[in-house]
Amino acid sequence: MWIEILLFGLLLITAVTIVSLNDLFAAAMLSGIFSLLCASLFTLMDAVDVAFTEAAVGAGISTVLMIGALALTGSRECQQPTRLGPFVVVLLTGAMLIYGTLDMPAYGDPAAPIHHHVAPEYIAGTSAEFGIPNIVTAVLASYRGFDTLGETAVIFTAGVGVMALLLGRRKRQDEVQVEPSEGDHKGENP
Amino acid sequence: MEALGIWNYWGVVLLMMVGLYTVIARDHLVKKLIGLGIFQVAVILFYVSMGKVTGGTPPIIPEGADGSEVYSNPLPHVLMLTAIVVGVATLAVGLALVVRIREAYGTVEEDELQRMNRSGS
Amino acid sequence: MTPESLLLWALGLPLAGALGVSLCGRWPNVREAVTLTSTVGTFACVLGILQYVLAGQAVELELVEVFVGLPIAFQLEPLGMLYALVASGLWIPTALYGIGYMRGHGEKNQTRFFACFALAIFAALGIAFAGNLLTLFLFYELLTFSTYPLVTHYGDDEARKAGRVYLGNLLFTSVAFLLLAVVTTWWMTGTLDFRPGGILAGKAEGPMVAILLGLFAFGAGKAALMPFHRWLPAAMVAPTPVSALLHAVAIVKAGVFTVLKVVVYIFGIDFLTEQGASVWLMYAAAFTLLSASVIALTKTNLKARLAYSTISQLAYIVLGAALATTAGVTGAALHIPMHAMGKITLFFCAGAIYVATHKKDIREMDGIGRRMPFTMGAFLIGSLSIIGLPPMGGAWSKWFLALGAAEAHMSIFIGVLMLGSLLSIGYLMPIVARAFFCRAPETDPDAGSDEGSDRPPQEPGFWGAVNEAPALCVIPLCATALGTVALFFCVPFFKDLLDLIVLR
Amino acid sequence: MRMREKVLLRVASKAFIPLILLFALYVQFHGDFGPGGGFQAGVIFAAGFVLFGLIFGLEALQQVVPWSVVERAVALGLLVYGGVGVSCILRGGRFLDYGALDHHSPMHGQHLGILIIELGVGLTVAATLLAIFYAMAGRGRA
Amino acid sequence: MSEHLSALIVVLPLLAAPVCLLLKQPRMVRAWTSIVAWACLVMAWTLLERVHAEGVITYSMGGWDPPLGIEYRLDALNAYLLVIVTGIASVVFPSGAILTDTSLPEGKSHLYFAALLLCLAGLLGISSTGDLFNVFVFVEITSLSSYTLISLGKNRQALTAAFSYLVMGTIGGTFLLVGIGFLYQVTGTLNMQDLALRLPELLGSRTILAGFAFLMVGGSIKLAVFPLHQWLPNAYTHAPAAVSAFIAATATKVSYYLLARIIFTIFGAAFVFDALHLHWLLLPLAIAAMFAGSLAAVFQTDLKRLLAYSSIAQIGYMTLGLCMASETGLTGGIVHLFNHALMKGGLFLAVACVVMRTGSSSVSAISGLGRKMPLTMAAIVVGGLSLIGVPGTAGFISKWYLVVGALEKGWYAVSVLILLSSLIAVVYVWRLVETIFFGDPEHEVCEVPWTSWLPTWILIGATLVFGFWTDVTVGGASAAARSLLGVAP
Repeated sequence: MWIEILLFGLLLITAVTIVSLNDLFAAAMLSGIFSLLCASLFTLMDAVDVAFTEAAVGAGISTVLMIGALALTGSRECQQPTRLGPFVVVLLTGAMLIYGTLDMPAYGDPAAPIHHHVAPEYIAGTSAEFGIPNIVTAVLASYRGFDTLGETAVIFTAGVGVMALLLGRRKRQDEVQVEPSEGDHKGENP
Repeated sequence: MEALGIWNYWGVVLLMMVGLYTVIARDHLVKKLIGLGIFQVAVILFYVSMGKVTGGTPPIIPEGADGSEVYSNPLPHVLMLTAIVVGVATLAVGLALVVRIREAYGTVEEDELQRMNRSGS
Repeated sequence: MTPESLLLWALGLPLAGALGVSLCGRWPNVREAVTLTSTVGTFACVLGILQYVLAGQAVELELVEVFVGLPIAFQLEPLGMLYALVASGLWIPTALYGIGYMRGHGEKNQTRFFACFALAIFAALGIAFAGNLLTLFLFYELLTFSTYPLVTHYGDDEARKAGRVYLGNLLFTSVAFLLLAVVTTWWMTGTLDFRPGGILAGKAEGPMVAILLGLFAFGAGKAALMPFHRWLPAAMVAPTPVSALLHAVAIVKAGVFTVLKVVVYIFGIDFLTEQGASVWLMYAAAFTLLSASVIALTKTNLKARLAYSTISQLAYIVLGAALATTAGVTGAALHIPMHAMGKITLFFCAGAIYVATHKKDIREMDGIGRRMPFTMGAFLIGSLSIIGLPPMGGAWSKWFLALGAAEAHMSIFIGVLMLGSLLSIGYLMPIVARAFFCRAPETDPDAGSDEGSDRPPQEPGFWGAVNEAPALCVIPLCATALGTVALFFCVPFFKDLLDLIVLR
Repeated sequence: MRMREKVLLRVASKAFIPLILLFALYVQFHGDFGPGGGFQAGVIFAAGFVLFGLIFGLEALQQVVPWSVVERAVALGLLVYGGVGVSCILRGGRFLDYGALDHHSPMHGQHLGILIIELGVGLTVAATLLAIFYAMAGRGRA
Repeated sequence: MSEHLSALIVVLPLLAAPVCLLLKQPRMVRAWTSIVAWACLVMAWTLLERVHAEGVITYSMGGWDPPLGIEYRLDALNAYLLVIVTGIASVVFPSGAILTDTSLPEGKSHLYFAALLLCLAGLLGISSTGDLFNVFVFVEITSLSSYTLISLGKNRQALTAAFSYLVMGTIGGTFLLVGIGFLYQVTGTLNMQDLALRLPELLGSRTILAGFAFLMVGGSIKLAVFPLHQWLPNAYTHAPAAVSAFIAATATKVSYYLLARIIFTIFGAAFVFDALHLHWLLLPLAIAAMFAGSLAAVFQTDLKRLLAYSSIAQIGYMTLGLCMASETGLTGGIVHLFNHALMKGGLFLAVACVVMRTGSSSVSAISGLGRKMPLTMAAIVVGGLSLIGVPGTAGFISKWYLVVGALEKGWYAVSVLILLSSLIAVVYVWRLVETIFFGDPEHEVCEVPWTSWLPTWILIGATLVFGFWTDVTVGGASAAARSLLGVAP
């Protein structure tokens, strides 16, 4: 339990640092670390598949994507004053969330309703109907296979979107071609 | 005790707030996307931590299981796999947009973009 | 033919006319032919229907059910019959006159003009034969929209502004008041059919009735009850045939007809009288009646003066409806054709004067009677009818109105009626007097301007001075002038028709 | 371009990339037993190629995996997944009811179905990520 | 085969999208997209017929019965919605104006059509699934594809518009996810019916309240309920006109459905309105939207933006029907959903025709085109009249039901406000009418080819037809309303 609290603390610190950093390359790197921390936390919470995925995606792909994008856009964020409005919104949301957590079952409580309604049938069914050890795979691929189809479609959609956005050149009259700053960490503020 | 029992949710809430704040308050578009990422990861944490059972093991049935084992809830894990995918997909599209915006405007700072749009239209 | 099919023909012909006109736009003569045939045909159909109504035969026709238990439906009944007769009958001279006027002026967009004209008549007949409030409202709005292009015919800024006032007033009143009233009625009674004796009795009481009546009375903005009368003078920018249509044939009559119909078939006059809900409306109508006449006195533009006279004459009808007595309703109903005939004559004359001399201002019309004897003679007859002197039709309606006031023990309104007639003498007679008895200014800039300029104006002799508008303008107005006289004598017929109205 | 001074890197990667791909395959097919599955495998697979591309340059990568292949693979993955579902219908089951794939032993049918759809997922994910990489890299030099 | 329809109607477009990438041939891709849309329409219609005949249709994906598996559940409301969405799609996709003012890379139009199909699939998925998390997945498919579609607009503002939509949309989606999580945590299920079963005894729980709040906010962001509407005007303005036509006519409708589903099916009107008194929050917002939207529309100089603001107002009307929570009110809201889809789709398509010819979507572009592009301009006028709610047009029908519903509730002021706000519509519509007929032409143009005006007129003509013949629209809507309220049909 204490190590989890520790990890949470680290997560928070990392998050705040990411937000306050102005050099976005560093921020991107840190977000990779953030994901790794999450992954380890997931492992502690018995979610090995999620941990694996988070590590591969968060620490791997997302970071690569972000750095690639930053290479094209420049990575220096110009300083700006902190605003009041967002604070209010965020505080309201946070208050609502906290309010919601108050009636939640305690962390790891075996008596929590979600452990007694649907999940047991999955656990029982997996060995009975599939005979494969990984319950998550069974649920993912078969019980909720349609979700996974949707998930694949989401990836496909993203692919289509990125291709439509970035492939080839278009005739767009009001497009000012700023030469992408190839990998310089300063970026420039035009 | 209850307050201690749900400490993890409060951690999650704090993370969400940080992420949300970044999205709303920051001008740099990539920074916004990073914020979105934090926001989503926080939600994933929330789900996963509700699936944890004290003394439970990962939902993978070992060899020669006699049915007495306690597994953590697999369903949130499954859902969150999907959520992670959604997150990265959104990030990809967002970054592609940012690249194009940069090419079209020469900047990725929201306030400047708004200024240019207002002057433009 | 069965009455149902006749009904459909009467509605379909104007619609077909509108289509035909818009299709034949390229060949003006064909287009005019189409217009005239549809006018005559429509009138024939309406006459054909008339016999069934006189026979007291109940004819109902249901087209499509829009809401559950609330169809687009038509029915025949005396009031509607009367209105239909007026609209379709006066369409013929108006069309003739319109052709003459538009050609005499060489107007543009004539096709659009005649198409919308036919459409407006279609809407008017729809209102006349409407079998329930929903249908009536539908055609009421159709009338508004189909006449908008007519009002803004010239398309210049003035016309555009007028169009805004026109549409603004009519739409605002109809949507904010009339529709609200209709929906409320539907919600309270669960039906919108026109039933003898009304449908509201027992469903609503107390102030609600008065409020509802107000919603209806002001909602029928075409009735130009003050303070929602501004659109009528504004619409004067339109070509004169349109003004004739507006004031005499279709539009304003649609307003008062709605009020009348609602009073008779939705509220029921007994219900109104026992609730005493319509008293305030009498006073409102009386106020409009008098103030409009007074304003008319101050106007020197001929059409504007006639417009205000229309407003006050409409108030007569509303007043008659508000009196909610047999004679009152009869008088109000009678006033529809009477005023229509008289007022259309006056507008034709105004138009003819404009075509012949390009004069709009009354002060310029000294001695014009010498030059346009037929026109001004007709004008005199029309005026007398409006004022309500025998042997013109107008006399009868006012007589019945006074009778109704007496029936309702509201003798004050007899006084109001008298005063109104006096005022109308005040704003109509001077024109005639100027025209006939004042000498024309020596050097008349406009004399012999366009038509008949071949003969010099100073040529001696009676006929020499005559310099009338084109025949297509003069013939209709003479016809309608004679019509006012004719109406005086065929009142018994109308009386029979109106006696068929089942008031209770 | 900069490959000359990166000999070490190239050698190392020459050794590593096959391992990465191998690991990807392991994750792909071991998903039923341990953590992992099509999605993770696809990510790792793509990562291997991306690494290759970063080190040996886009052209080299395009020789290995031509663009046309990538674009088709993106589509194929999803189609494979959907195809399994449809074939379940054709074989008299509900959509995605793998049990119907093998009437004799539904369990085997389930195994089969899971295997194939995981393949589809892996294919789409790997191809999509590669496509994104191509698009961005192409943007960089354009 | 027929019992699989409810699954196939979603799967078909979902799998048709990758096929576009394989076909690549622009002509073939276009044809393919249209064919798929038409097929979906046919399926949707058959489903609606069956629902009305046999009642609720359920379909358990993968043969796993709920709550284990994902259940597809079609009642009168879903089926009605499916018909709307597929109907709009099958008119918009084949339109000749589908590619106007897009900025696509050369030879990449197949990506555009793939995105369109994915958007369609997502919308259909949201509207037919009975599983909350599945809703989230399809919401994301829809959102991602619509970000793409919007970003393909001609001007660079399209990019920023798409980005801000992406940010707003993702926040909305994540809020939905949070809400779903809260509900899941206290009930242990994701199936809507199951939730509806288990929620009542838990309604006191603060977690449920918070979850409800997050679901509502998330849904309202997607629906662009005032004041969460800021993303909408830019998105509709800068997206390609045809895309605006499709999204404006369908996406908001589906989000509306989602809210209705959450309120009435999952939580139940009793909890939401009697216990929470949500209408005292929603009602002012709806009325504010009606007026703010229409007033803003009056001052716009761009046709698309004008229509976008009017959409906000129209969403206000629908929300109004929602918070009446009576059969008449809901019928009004749902039938307005249908009618508004028709008129907005038609109007945006007409604007697409204008852009096609004049290259601009500013109000001044249509000045004096009354004679030059008579069909398109007539479409704009008729659509405008329908927006006002003139009798004889579809708009009148829905307004009627809303007013009656307000009267039934005893909200007299509201019924007056509905009518007054529709008078504001007169102002902005008449601005267009005067520009069209009295303005002096700026462009020397001719009418668009039939491939472009025919789709426009199919939708506009439908608004006229459904202004009189209301068996389908009102009949379906009232059936849907009854099924929402749980009244036996």
